[in-house]
Amino acid sequence: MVEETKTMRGLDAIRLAIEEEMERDESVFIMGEDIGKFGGCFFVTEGLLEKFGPERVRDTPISENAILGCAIGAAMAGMRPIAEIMFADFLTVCMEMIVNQAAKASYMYGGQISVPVTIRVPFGTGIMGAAQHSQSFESWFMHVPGLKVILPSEASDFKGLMKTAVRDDDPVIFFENKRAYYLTGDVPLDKDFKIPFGQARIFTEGDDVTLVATGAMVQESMIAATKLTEENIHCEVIDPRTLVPLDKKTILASVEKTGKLIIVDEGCKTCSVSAEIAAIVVEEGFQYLKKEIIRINTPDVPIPYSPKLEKKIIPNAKLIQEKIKKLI
Amino acid sequence: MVEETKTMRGLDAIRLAIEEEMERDESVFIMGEDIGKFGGCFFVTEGLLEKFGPERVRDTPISENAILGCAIGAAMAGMRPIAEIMFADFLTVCMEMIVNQAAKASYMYGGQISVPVTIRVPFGTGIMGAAQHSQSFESWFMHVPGLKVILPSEASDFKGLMKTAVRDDDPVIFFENKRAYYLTGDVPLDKDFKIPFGQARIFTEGDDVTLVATGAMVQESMIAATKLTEENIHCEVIDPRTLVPLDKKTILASVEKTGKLIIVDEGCKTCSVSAEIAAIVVEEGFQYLKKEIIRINTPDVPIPYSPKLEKKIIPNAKLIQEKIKKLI
Amino acid sequence: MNGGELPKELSSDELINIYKKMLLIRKFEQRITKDFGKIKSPLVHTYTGEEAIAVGACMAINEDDYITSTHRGHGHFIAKGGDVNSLMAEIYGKEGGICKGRGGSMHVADFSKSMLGANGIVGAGPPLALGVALASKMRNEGKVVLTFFGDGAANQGMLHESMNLAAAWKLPVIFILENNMYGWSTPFHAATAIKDFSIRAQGYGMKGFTIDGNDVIEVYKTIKEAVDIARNGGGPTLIECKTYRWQGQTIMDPDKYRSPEEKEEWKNRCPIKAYKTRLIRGEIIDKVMIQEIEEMTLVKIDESFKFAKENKNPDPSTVLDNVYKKPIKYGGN
Amino acid sequence: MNGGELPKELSSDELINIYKKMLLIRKFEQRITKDFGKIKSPLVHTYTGEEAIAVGACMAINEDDYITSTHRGHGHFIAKGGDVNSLMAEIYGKEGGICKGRGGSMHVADFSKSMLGANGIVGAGPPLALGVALASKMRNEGKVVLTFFGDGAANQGMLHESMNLAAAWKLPVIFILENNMYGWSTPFHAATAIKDFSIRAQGYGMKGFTIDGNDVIEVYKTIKEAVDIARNGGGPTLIECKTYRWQGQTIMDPDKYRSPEEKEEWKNRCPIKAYKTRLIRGEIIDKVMIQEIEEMTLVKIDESFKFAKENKNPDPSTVLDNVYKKPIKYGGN
Ligand SMILES: Cc1ncc(C[n+]2csc(CCOP(=O)(O)OP(=O)(O)O)c2C)c(N)n1
Ligand SMILES: Cc1ncc(C[n+]2csc(CCOP(=O)(O)OP(=O)(O)O)c2C)c(N)n1
Ligand SMILES: [Mg+2]
Ligand SMILES: [Mg+2]
Repeated sequence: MVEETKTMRGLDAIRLAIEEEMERDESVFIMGEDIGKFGGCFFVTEGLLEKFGPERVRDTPISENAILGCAIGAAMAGMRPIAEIMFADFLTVCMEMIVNQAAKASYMYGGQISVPVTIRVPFGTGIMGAAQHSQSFESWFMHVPGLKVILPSEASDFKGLMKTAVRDDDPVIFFENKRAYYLTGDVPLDKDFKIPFGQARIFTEGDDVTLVATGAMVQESMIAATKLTEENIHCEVIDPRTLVPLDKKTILASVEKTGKLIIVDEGCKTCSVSAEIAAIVVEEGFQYLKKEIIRINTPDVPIPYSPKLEKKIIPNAKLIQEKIKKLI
Repeated sequence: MVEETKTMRGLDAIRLAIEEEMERDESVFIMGEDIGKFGGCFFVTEGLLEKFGPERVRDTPISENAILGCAIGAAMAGMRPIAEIMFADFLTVCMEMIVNQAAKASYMYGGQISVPVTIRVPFGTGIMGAAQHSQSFESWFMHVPGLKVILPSEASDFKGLMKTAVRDDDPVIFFENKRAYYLTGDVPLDKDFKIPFGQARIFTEGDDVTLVATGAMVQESMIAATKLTEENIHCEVIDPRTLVPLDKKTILASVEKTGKLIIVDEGCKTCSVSAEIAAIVVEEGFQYLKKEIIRINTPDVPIPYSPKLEKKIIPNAKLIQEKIKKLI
Repeated sequence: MNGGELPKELSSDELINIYKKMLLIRKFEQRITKDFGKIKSPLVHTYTGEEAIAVGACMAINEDDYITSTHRGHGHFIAKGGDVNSLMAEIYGKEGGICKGRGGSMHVADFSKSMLGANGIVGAGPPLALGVALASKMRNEGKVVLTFFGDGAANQGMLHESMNLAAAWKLPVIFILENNMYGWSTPFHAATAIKDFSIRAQGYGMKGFTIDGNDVIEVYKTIKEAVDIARNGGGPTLIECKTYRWQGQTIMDPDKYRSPEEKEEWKNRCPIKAYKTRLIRGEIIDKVMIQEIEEMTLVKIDESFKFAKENKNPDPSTVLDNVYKKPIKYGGN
Repeated sequence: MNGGELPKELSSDELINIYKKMLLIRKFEQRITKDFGKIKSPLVHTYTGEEAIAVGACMAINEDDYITSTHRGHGHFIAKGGDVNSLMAEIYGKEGGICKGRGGSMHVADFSKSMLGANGIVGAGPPLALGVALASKMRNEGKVVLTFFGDGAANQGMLHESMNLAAAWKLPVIFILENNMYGWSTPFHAATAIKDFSIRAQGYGMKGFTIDGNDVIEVYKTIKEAVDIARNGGGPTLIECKTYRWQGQTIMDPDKYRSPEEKEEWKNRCPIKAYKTRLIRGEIIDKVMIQEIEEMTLVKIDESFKFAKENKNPDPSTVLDNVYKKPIKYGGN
């Protein structure tokens, strides 16, 4: 049996997943700022209002705590809401509902309930968003037990992981990389195509160095890796895809093979995702390491507006290539 | 010249620093919930209202964004406000003002201004605070460029670092460990006693293993270290005291000497302070490492109410001892 | 003014039940206070003096209607029909507690009774109430949600967002503001420039009332009216109940910021005593029954205390349970 | 209703200046829109159609009084006397921009003019305004703060906290709500159940007004009244100015959610045209002067465009400057 696929952009894959889940399950609905008539700031939800009507595709006031409180409360009452926060940068105004409510309800109420909410959040650089429309905050949420933290980099993963998120019984924060929105890929049309949480994806295999990358950095890493095959350097590029739970096994197995690890991550360096992965590997895979672990991050600086400046700080294929060659 | 000191608790040392700074500089004032007549939830600000009056010791409504916005705005206008958020757990309701405003103003406005605000935040376990009154969020703020992140563990450091914080021109978030509040120490009475940011403190020297610890974990580490000298195991216990800027040099120098590193940290493990320190050392001090780096953290779980349960998850001297012996 | 006729639509049993519940809360909190040294948690907030609000409000709804609560949640829990034994055990951090000792006083919840939880974050209940109300609305269940919060919470941004959204979407939420005159040590008139919070209702396009929160019948009637509106699709109402907490903010609070005179004055306006007088005047109960109820209540409290005391501490080996519905491997462990 | 007498206390020069400033904003935004392909940022919001608010409001304060702004900040920047060249250069991300190309359109600020910055976070300006006002009050400087925000922002929790605190502490803040009928694509009446936001003022114990935001003189007069109250210790005021943005939410917005009829209707109520008519009727200016002003304005805009175009891009080697006042060693680098 050949699996039927269609080529589409990341953002179309998300839309498809949401649409299919809303068709499948009446308790799924979506809410957020300008997601209805306008179709969402990045047009991810375009057409859903027309299809499902205003009861299930809800435009909200600019009240992020109310949006998330409403979604979380509805989840407590048995619905499966999907809530959008327009930019990750605005999570600052509604951390409370995610961190102290959704993440903790199951535990602090002694397992009486679970909170099947999915919180969608576009993040990252690339649109001249400057300091307040470009940030990557995923490591904050990895630090909050009770949440599942998802971060796909590619269209079919967007679809498969979004479907798993919606059907999951725990609160899921689903980070959508802005640059990955516009990358196209072949997406299975199967309405039950799901990707389990906790399984990394190996984009390409190699023996010389392990590259762990997330979001837009996966593509940059792949460009670097492809280029380096010309010099007979073979990278293994791994995208964890889900940060909580994290597929340590695949990463450690790769480092066992290569002995060298580089982590590429768009977040500001200190206390970013890359720190956690480096720490896991030096803690649990020290014996495999032949060299220091290299983290390639955006440095600790607010994102500047000028594209010339932004380009200077965001890791790219060229920088990754250089670092690989230096390490080897 | 003998330096005059007085024995006092951590919380008294903070009060002393604030009092001296308010006496010294008219532009220093303090605001927060119940810090005036009540003297603060942990009685840190007791007596200040009587001494400085309600203009400079301001009880606020339960409006954390307004509290911080007000403090940050006043700092932009040239004041040196100290704002208290009653528990670190409530930072979730006011991340916006810290992360997108205070931290970024200097950079995103092209260096036109700086924001000399000090944000005081009690944190940590030990008072049966359960899931929403016990958290350690310092790693979140290390991930936000533009902030300075301070976390003393001992009375004289509380005083010296608080004074530096108040006089610093950048936004400072000052984490006050609840258990450290009640530890006594000898505190210099010199009104200009300041401790520079970015200098770790070596609590005890040793050749066998480096222990980096923060907050309440410093005392636990010291108990473990002292105990182990009986078995002729010598730990070097280091408290970074300031997390941004972080004194990497002292940590790396110690690991160069010992070849072994354990990090003890009250925050939930994933993406905590310990991850960053482990990552720095495996990146910049790999050649010194003889063994894996061990992180001793609270596991990834909301803090439970029952003391029996809480005790089970918070790292203590006994656990530290065990881990040291295993590593050696 | 705590007086007037007793409502005709309530049976004698129901009227007596109101009394029993208020008394149960009172005695429960007194017991907690007395045994405070054994609880050890500084973060226990009692509802003493405010009993009429929770009890009057919960009388006005059905069993399957929802409530959200605050850090001061024992009264709401009992009023909504939660089990006193598991409440007491929770406050003592025992395995038989309603949250298995994980939550404690600030997180008591009984989802089987549609009591959606006390909450340690001031102002965090109302946003959650929106969602429960929306779910009810989307499924045409006709259920309403009462969301309790304090005068201090009223100045939290989350409240504003919640009231606005509830009104814009006509959600069946009743906002019950328990104005006990203080947010911790701060008198409400120092935290806001207004006298009655109910005036804020207009700013959202809903009705608002300020009532005597110590008059259980007035509370009942007003909430009932609001519930009827909500059930009929008329959206939310804001009801400010003026009251007073007799004890400190927490059971450890030295409570020096309030004058003895002020406290005395409010104790004279005891909601339970006033209601008892009305029941007697209305010939619903007599001295003998009062005595009986008092004794039964104390027995119940004693039993719950015994239950809590004899109950096991949670097993430390289960400490990682329930972080997720099914255990997952943590990233860093 | 845009008409009536021109205020006596304003000189002809001042009256003409109002016109000039409104026109400068209009022409600036038109130029930005025209050159949009060159700017490349999707996140540029124009003030076209709303000019009367910023200009009328800033006429009512002194040079050293403060303002905070929004994501739609060009108009506020110009009205407060900011330099047009460095504004244009900033939007083009150049080193000569007012924020050295670090901020861009959403962060234009001129602290030397007490213009405390545009802000990319909806509702984040008002909390900051509190602090500036408090500083002014504590130092007895008598300065006031105008804080601009939109109808969308009005439903943000931060607004609530800010209005309440300002009123409780009688801070010299004027809350200026620019109700342009939409928060992005969402009509304000879908986001709230009220018609006029000014009704919310009562809920904080302050005065509130709803006025025609397209009548620059009405804006000026109302703000002036509020400023006088604030300067005299009377605390804050909320002023809702009804207006309309002529263009999409951002310069990239296809703007399909608003009808052509609605847009047309509001264009007929152009604040600049209406004011021009009044000036002519009041014999403050004539056709020749109008022509001159128009030409001067275009020259100014051309110059600013030239300035921006010829200005250097920021030097990438300086990208880490100004994160802190003095460079520190970063933790992880
Ligand atoms: C967001 C937040 N801020 C502050 C606190 C600390 N706190 C707990 S109770 C309380 C006072 C609450 O006052 P009110 O809402 O009037 O309720 P009451 O205690 O009077 O019942 C405060 C400040 C908190 N728990 N959450
Ligand atoms: C906290 C936050 N939420 C959402 C956004 C995205 N956003 C930017 S402008 C805007 C609409 C704002 O509407 P309004 O306040 O009426 O101002 P207007 O654009 O109409 O001037 C939205 C939703 C944001 N920048 N910040
Ligand atoms: Mg209160
Ligand atoms: Mg608007």
